[in-house]
Amino acid sequence: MRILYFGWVRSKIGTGTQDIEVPNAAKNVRDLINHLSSLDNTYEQVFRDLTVIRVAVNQEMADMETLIEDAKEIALFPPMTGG
Amino acid sequence: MRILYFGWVRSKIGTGTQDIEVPNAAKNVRDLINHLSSLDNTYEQVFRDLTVIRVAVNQEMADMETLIEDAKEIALFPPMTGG
Amino acid sequence: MIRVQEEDFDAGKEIRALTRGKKRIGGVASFIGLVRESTNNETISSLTLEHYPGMTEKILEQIEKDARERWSLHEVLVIHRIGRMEPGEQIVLVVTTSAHREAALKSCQFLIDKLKTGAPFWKQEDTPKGSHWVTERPDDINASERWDTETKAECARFNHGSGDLTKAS
Amino acid sequence: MIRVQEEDFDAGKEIRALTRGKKRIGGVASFIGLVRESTNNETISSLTLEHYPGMTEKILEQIEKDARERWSLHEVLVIHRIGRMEPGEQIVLVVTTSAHREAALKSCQFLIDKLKTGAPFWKQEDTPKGSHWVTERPDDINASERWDTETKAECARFNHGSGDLTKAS
Repeated sequence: MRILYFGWVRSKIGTGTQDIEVPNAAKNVRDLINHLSSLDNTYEQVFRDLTVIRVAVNQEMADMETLIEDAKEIALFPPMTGG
Repeated sequence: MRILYFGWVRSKIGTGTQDIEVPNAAKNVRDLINHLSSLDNTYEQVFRDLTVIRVAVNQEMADMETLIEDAKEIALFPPMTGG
Repeated sequence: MIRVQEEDFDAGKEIRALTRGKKRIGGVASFIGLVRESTNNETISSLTLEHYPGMTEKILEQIEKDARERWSLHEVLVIHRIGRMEPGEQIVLVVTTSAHREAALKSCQFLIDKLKTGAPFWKQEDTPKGSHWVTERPDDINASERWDTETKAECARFNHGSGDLTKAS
Repeated sequence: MIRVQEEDFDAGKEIRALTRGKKRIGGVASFIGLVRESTNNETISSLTLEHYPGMTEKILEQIEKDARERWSLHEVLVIHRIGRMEPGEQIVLVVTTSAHREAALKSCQFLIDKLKTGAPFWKQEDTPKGSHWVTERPDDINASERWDTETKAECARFNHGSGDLTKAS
């Protein structure tokens, strides 16, 4: 599965794109994030406070409970600051 | 005293500027208009309905009761339609 | 800044001149009014605008002053054309600038709302059936009056960066 | 129309292209966002904007669609720049056009309010003390959310000329 990072999430993780094998047990975004946090201390730090993390699944805004079964692309990022 | 007309008031009266001798008894704008209306049938028609007439005395918005003693310039016109 | 003129204007050029080198401006709002080809299902062949020279400038300056009392603004520009114009031509330009967008956008709307019924301009429309003077629209009166009932405290809510502005030279 | 680009834009040229020959447009509202030289008393040497290619365009198109459901609009243009910009440079342009000014001005504000916190852009500021990511402003969240509590009936009040628009080709 393709995971994208933007903003300070990207800065801290050190890359904007990763292709990751997601375990079958990871049903929703929260499960995916828990899986990432279990892999590496950096993820654990970035995703410690999920209130500052926004998520898009297949380029549509989603939340931690959104199912990821049909996801091709999941993006994790801070609140948006355009304009 | 210089009297200015704009919009349809000017069109109907047929001129945009008049220098007029105002009788001493004319204290306010209403008196001035009554004086004009007494002079000529055209004025009488133009000023029959004063709800559609706006007035400026010395280039400041005024009303029918505004005193005209110190007036150099009085303008009579319909509601403004700028922009 | 107020300008009443017969000539057309270039909104982009005016905005550039107004903001050039002013690096404290974060938002530029503008409004351009155009002559439409029809109103109330009637074809307009041209529009002629007359005004009250001298008073027009005074009134527009007062409206700009009122806007500056309500919002923290940097540059303000109002250009109002007079004379004969055809459909598609520009009639009026209002540009407001501020540190933040809310003050710029609100004050832009304030200025155009106020000058519609409060500045001494009169429009005459030429149609295939003849010419007539435009009457004031109740919506325009309402749009102007709503600003008088809105308290200044309400405006102050949108009024960011006033501290910055005070320090401006 | 939505454009996301690195290049600067010419607001006047864009407005002219958008309105040329469209003689049913009576009002053009626009907003330009600029890079300020300082925020929160901190000097900004440059701003870098990153975005989510693909999703950005989808979101902006949806915001335009939402605006068109609320107001009767003719042309709509949003240009959002990405990459590195210096103080005084233009970041974003929003242009809305309608038969009447109220729809143009309101929808312009709606579009800029919505894209501030709803479109996938992220700003990084470079200052003499180093770089940092910009955090979202509570005022921006409020400005976006007020549109959701405002009913569409409220918007319809400002929504003139919809009859005309239906007849447009």
